[in-house]
Amino acid sequence: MKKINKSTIFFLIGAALVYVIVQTLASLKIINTFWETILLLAGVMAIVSLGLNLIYGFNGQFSLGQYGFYAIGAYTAADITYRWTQLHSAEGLTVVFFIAILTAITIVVVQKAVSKIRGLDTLSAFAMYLAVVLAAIFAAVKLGQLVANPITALLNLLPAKTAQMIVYVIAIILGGAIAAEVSFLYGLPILTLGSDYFGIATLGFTIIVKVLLDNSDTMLGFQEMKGARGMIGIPKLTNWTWIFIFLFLTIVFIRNLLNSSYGRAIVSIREDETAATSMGINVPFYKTITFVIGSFLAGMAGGLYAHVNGFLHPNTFSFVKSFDPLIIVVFGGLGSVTGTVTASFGWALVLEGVLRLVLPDGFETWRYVVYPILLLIMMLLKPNGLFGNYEIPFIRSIVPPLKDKANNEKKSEEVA
Amino acid sequence: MERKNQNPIIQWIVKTKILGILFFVVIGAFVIYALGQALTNNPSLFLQQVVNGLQLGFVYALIALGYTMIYGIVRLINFAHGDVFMVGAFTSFFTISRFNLHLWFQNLFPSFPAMPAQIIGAITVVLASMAICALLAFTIEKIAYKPLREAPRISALITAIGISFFLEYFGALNFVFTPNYITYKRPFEVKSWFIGPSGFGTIESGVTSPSNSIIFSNIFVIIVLASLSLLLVLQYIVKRTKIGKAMRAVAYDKPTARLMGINSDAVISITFALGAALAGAAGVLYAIAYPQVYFTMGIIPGMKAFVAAVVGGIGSIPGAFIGALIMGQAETLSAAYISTPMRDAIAFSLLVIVLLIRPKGIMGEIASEKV
Amino acid sequence: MMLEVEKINVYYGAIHALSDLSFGVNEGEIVALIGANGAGKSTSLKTISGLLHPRDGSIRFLEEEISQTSAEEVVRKGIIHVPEGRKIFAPLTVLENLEMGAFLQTDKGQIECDMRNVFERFPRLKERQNQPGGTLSGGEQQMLAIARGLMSHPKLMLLDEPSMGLAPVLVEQIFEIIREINKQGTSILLVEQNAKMALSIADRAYVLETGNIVLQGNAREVMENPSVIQAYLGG
Amino acid sequence: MMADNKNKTPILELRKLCRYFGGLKAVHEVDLVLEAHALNGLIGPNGSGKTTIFNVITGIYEPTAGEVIFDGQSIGGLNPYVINQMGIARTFQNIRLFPNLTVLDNVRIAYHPYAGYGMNDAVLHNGKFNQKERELTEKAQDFLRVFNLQDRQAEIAKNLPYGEQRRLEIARALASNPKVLLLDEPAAGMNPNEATNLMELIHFIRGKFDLTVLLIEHQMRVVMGICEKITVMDFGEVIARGTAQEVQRDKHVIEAYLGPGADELSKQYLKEKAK
Repeated sequence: MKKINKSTIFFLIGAALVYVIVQTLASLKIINTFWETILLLAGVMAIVSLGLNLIYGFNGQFSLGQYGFYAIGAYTAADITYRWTQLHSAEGLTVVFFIAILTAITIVVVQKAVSKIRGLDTLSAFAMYLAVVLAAIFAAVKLGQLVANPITALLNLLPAKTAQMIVYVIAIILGGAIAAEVSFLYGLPILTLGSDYFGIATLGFTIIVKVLLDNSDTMLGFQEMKGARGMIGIPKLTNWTWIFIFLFLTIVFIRNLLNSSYGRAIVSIREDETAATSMGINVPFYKTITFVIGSFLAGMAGGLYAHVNGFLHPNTFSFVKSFDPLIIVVFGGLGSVTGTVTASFGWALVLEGVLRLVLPDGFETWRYVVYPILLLIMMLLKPNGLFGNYEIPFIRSIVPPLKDKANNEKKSEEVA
Repeated sequence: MERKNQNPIIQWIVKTKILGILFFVVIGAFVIYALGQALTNNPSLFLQQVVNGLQLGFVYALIALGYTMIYGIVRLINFAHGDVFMVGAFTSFFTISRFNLHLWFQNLFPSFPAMPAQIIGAITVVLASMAICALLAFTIEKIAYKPLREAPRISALITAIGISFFLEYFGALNFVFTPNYITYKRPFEVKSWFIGPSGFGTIESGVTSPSNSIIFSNIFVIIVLASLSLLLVLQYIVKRTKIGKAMRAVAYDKPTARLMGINSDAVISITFALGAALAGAAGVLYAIAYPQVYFTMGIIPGMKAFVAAVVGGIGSIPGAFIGALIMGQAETLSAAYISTPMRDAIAFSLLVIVLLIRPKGIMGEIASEKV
Repeated sequence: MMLEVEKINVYYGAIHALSDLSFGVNEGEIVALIGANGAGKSTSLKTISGLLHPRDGSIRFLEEEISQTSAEEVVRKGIIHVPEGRKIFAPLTVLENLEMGAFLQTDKGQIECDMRNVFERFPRLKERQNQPGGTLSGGEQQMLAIARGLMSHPKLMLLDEPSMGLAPVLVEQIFEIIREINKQGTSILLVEQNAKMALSIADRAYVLETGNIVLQGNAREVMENPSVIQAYLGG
Repeated sequence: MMADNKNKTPILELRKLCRYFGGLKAVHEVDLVLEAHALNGLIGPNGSGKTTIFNVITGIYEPTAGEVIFDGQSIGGLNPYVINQMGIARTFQNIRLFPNLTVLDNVRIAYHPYAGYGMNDAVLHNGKFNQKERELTEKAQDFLRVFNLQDRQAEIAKNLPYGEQRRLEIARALASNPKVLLLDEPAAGMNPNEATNLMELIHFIRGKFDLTVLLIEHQMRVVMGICEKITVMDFGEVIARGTAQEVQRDKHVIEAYLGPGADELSKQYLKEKAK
C-alpha cells in the first residue's frame, strides 16, 4: 500500500512526545495545577480558534459569533453531565440527543425539498426551516423524556466511572452538534449579508446568547444554570488527555479537510467569490458548511471548557471576551493552522500565566494594560500575523510531482 | 438538469416570497399589537417610556455619528469609540469635581443671573471634554491606525480592539480613573416638570407628581437641545464647509480625492477627531443623565450606538440619527414591558431583523459590485 | 520640455506594466498617448500624477523630479489628472465637485471668478449646479470632470479617455473644449483609444503597446502611418 | 467527447437580451446565436456592453429582459455555479485567479464538481480519496501541460507573470469541463507576438476539447485571424455582424472605433495595403 509520509511520522511522534512530556510533568507535579489549568484552557482556546480560522481565515467570513456557539456548547454539555452526576438522570442526554438527531434529519429533508425549488428567497427558506425545526424540537423533547428512564437504568448497569465517561464524551459531541445546528439556522439568512454586516450580525448573536444565559433560570427555565449567578456543580472531567485527544482530532480533521477538493473549494471562496461561483463552486453551500463546522468545533470546545473548572458564568462569554479567538487567529496568521495552535498556547501562557507572574505585587491590574500594548506592537510589526500562511509540513498541502514524460503523453491523449 | 417548477402553488410561493414576508408580518403584527396594548392600557406610562427613550436615543445618536463617519471614511469598525465616550465622561467628572470648571463663570461674574451662568459653565464642561476626546482620537489614529492603512483591514480592527482594552484597563488603574463606580456630580441642579391631564407644573422635591402625567427634567431638555445643536453643527460642517466636503469626497473615492490635491490622511485624522468630539459630548450628557462613571461604562452604550449606526445605514449621518432614536425606544420599551435584562438581546434582535429586510440599513444605499 | 518621463518601470505586484517608458510634453502642446486596452496608457498617467510610483526611472516636471512625490503634492505643482471613467464624486453636487477641484486654491475671489468662467464655458453645468454629480448624464459628467480639473489652474492637464462611452456628437464637443483649453495656455497629455479624434487635435502622439512606445512623431505623421490602423483594426 | 456535434445547431442563444443599470442601458435587445463548435468574436469599444453580456450569460447579473438559451434551456437568472456546471465557463477581463493559491490548486478547484469523492472520504483521507485525488491532480496537470504551465504548478498564482496568469485563467476555465468557453479580452496587455500565439492556442484547444468559444476583444486585429464570425457592439447594441473582412469594412464599425470621418482614412489604408 501507500507509504506513510515522513512528515506524518514526524507529526505523530511530535504529538506523542508533547502528550507524554506534559502528562509526565503534570503527574510529577512539576507542572502545578495553576499551569495545568492554563494548558487546558489553551487547548480549548486552540479548538475554538481553529474553528474560527476555518470560518474566517480559510473561508473569508468575518465572524464574531464564535463565542456564542462556544457558550451554547458549554452550557449544553454542562447541563447533560450536571443532570447525570447531580440528579442521576440521563434525561438531559436523551433529550439533547434527540434534539440533535431530529433537527439534523429535518434540516436535511427540508434542504432536499428546498433545493428543488428554483429561485426561493432566503427568508422564505429560513421561515420554513424554522417552523419545521421547532416542530422537531418539540417532538424530540417528548421522545427524550420518554426514553430517559430506561437509558438511565441501562447506563447504571455500567461501572460508575465508565458511565460517566460515556456521558461526558457524548455530552461534548452533543454540545458541538447543537452549536452546529443553531449556527446553520442563524447562518442561513445572514450568510448572504456582506462581510462586515455578517460580522455585526454574528456579534449580535454572541450578545443575544449572553443575555439569554444571564436569564437562563428565569426566561429559559433551566434552574440549574442559575442565570447570572453562574452554574456550579459541573463535574471536573476535562483533563490533559481529553484536551489532547480532541485537539489532535481537530487538527487532523482540519488538515484532511483543507487538503482535499472540499478544502480547496472553501478557500477559493475567500480568494475570490465571483471567480469561485463562476468555476462551479456552490458558494452558499460551502459558506454554510464551513460556518457549521467552525461552530461545531466551538461548541465542542465549549463542552470541554465547561468541565475544566466545573463552573460556568455568562460573563465568560461576553462579547468583549469574544474577541479573544479573533485576536488569536489574526495573531497566528489568518489561514494558518500552525499559527493558530501556536498563538493559542502562547496567548494563554503569556496572558494568563507569564504576565501574572512577571508583574510585581500591586501591579496585577497592569496585566490588561500591558496586553493591549503587546497586541498593538505586534500588529504594527507583523500585520499579517506571526506565521503568515506558513504551515508545518504535515499540514501543508503538497504539490504532487509531475509524472514522467512517456506517461504524460499517453495521459494527455486520453484527455483529448 | 430540468429545473422548472411544475407546481403552480410552489411557483406562487417563490414569486411572491410569501413565506419570508409572512414571517416578518407575524413578528411585526405581534410587536404592533403589544405596543398598542401598552398604549391603551396605561398611556402615561407608555409616553413616559417614550420620553425616556428619546433621552437615551439622543445620547446614542451622538456616539453613532462618530461610528458612522469613521466607518464611512476608512471602513473601520472603531471599537475604541465607546471608550472615547468613557474618557469624555471622566474628563467632565474631573473638570467638575477637581477644577470646578462649571463654576468659572459664576465665580468670575458673581452678579450674573444664576441660570445662564450655570448654562455657560455646563457648556464649557462639554467643550472641554470634546476637546480632550478629539485630541485623544487624533493621537490614537496617528499611532494605531494610520500605519496600518495599507495592511489588511483586520489588522486595524485588532488594533482598535487593543486600543479599547488599553483605554479601559489603563483607566482602571488606581491613579487614573480607578476601577470603581464613581458617583458623578452634575454641573447644574436638576429640575423636573410634569405634564398631563392635570396640566403642567414643576415638581418640588419630596412631592409626588400627579398621577397619569409624564415627568421630564431639565436634563432631558438639555440632552435634546445639545444633541440637536451638535447634529446641526455637524451637518453644517459636512455639508457646507470645505473640509466637510473633502470628507465626503474622500469617503466616496479616495484616489480621486487625492488627484484633487486633498490630503486624505489629514482629512481622515480630522474625521476621527470630529467623531471623538461628539462621543466626548455624549459622555458628558450620559453621565449627567445617569450620574455614575466607571471604566467600562463605554462598552454597552458604544455597542448600542454602533448597532444604531448599522440599523440606520452605516455611513449615513441622518441614518445614524434615526437608528439611534429607534434604539433608544427599543431599549426603554423592552425594559419596561418585557424585562430589563432582555433589552440588549432585543436591541440586537432588532439589528438582525433590520439587516434581513434591508441589508445595508434603513438609509444605506445598496451599491452593486462591478465584476 | 515641460514634462519629461524617462525610462520608468512600473509594476502591479508581479506584473510589469510599463517597461523603460520615455516620453515628454512641451509647453503649450497637446500630446496624445494612444493604444489598445491594457497597453499601459492609464498606468502612465497614474504614475505621473503620483497615484503610482515607478520602481526606477525619472519623471521631471518643470525641471523638478516628481517620480516619488505624493499625488496631493503633484497637484500643487500644477498637474491635474482627469481620471478614466470621469470619477465624479457622485453624492456631491456639481458645485461641490467644482469646489473640490479648487481644493488647494485659498483665494475665495479667485474661486468665484473661476466658477463663473467654468459656468460660462459649460452652461449645462450651471443649470445643474445643485444636483448630485451622480445624476448627470455621461457627457455632462465628462464636462464636469474637465471643469473640476480646470478649477485648480493646471499648467498640465492629464486627460484619460475623455471620449469613453460618449455618443459621437458629444465626443466632438468634448474635443472642441479640450482644444480651447489648450489655446488658453494649458498643456495637455491626452490618453485615448479614439485615435482619429485624438490625433486630429494633437500636436504630437505616441503609440503604446504593452508598456512600450512603438511609434511616435507629430500627429499627422502618426495618423498617416498605417500601423496605427493596424493597431486597432488589424491587417 | 462529442465529435459528431459539429452541425449547425445553436448551443447558446441570446434573444432580445437587455440589462439596464438604473437608467443606463448597458445591453439593449441583443440577439446572438452561437453555433456548436463555433469560434466567434464579440468586439467593440470600451464600455459598449461586451462584458455585461458575459456577466448575464454566466449568471452574475440577472437579465432585465430577454432570454439566454443554452442547449435548449432557458438559463437566465440561474446561479452562476449552476450555469458553470451545466457547461459554460469563462475568464475575466481583469484576471480573477485565486491569487494566493498555487497554480495547480487554481485548476484543481475548477475541477471540484468532478472530484468524485465525498466530504467523508476527504476527512478520513481513505483509499478512495487517495485514488480520486490522484486522478484529479493528474487531470489538472494535463490541463497545465496544454498551456505550458506544468513547470509552474507549485508557484503562487499572483507571482506569475501577466501572460502566464492569462493562460492559467483559461486553463482553469477549461478544467470546469465546459461546452462553451467565454473569454473576456484574453490578449489584453500582451504584445502582438504573445497575442498571436494565444490566439493559435485558443484555436487549438477549441478543436482539442470540442468547445464552442465566444471571445471578447478590444483590438480587432487579434480576433481577425481565428474568429469565424464577429459581432460588433457599441452603446449596448449590436451595430454589425459578419466575417472579419465584412466587419472590418463596415462604416459603422470604423466610426465606432476611430471616430466619425475615419472611413476615408481606412479606405486609403486598404488601398495602400492592396499595393
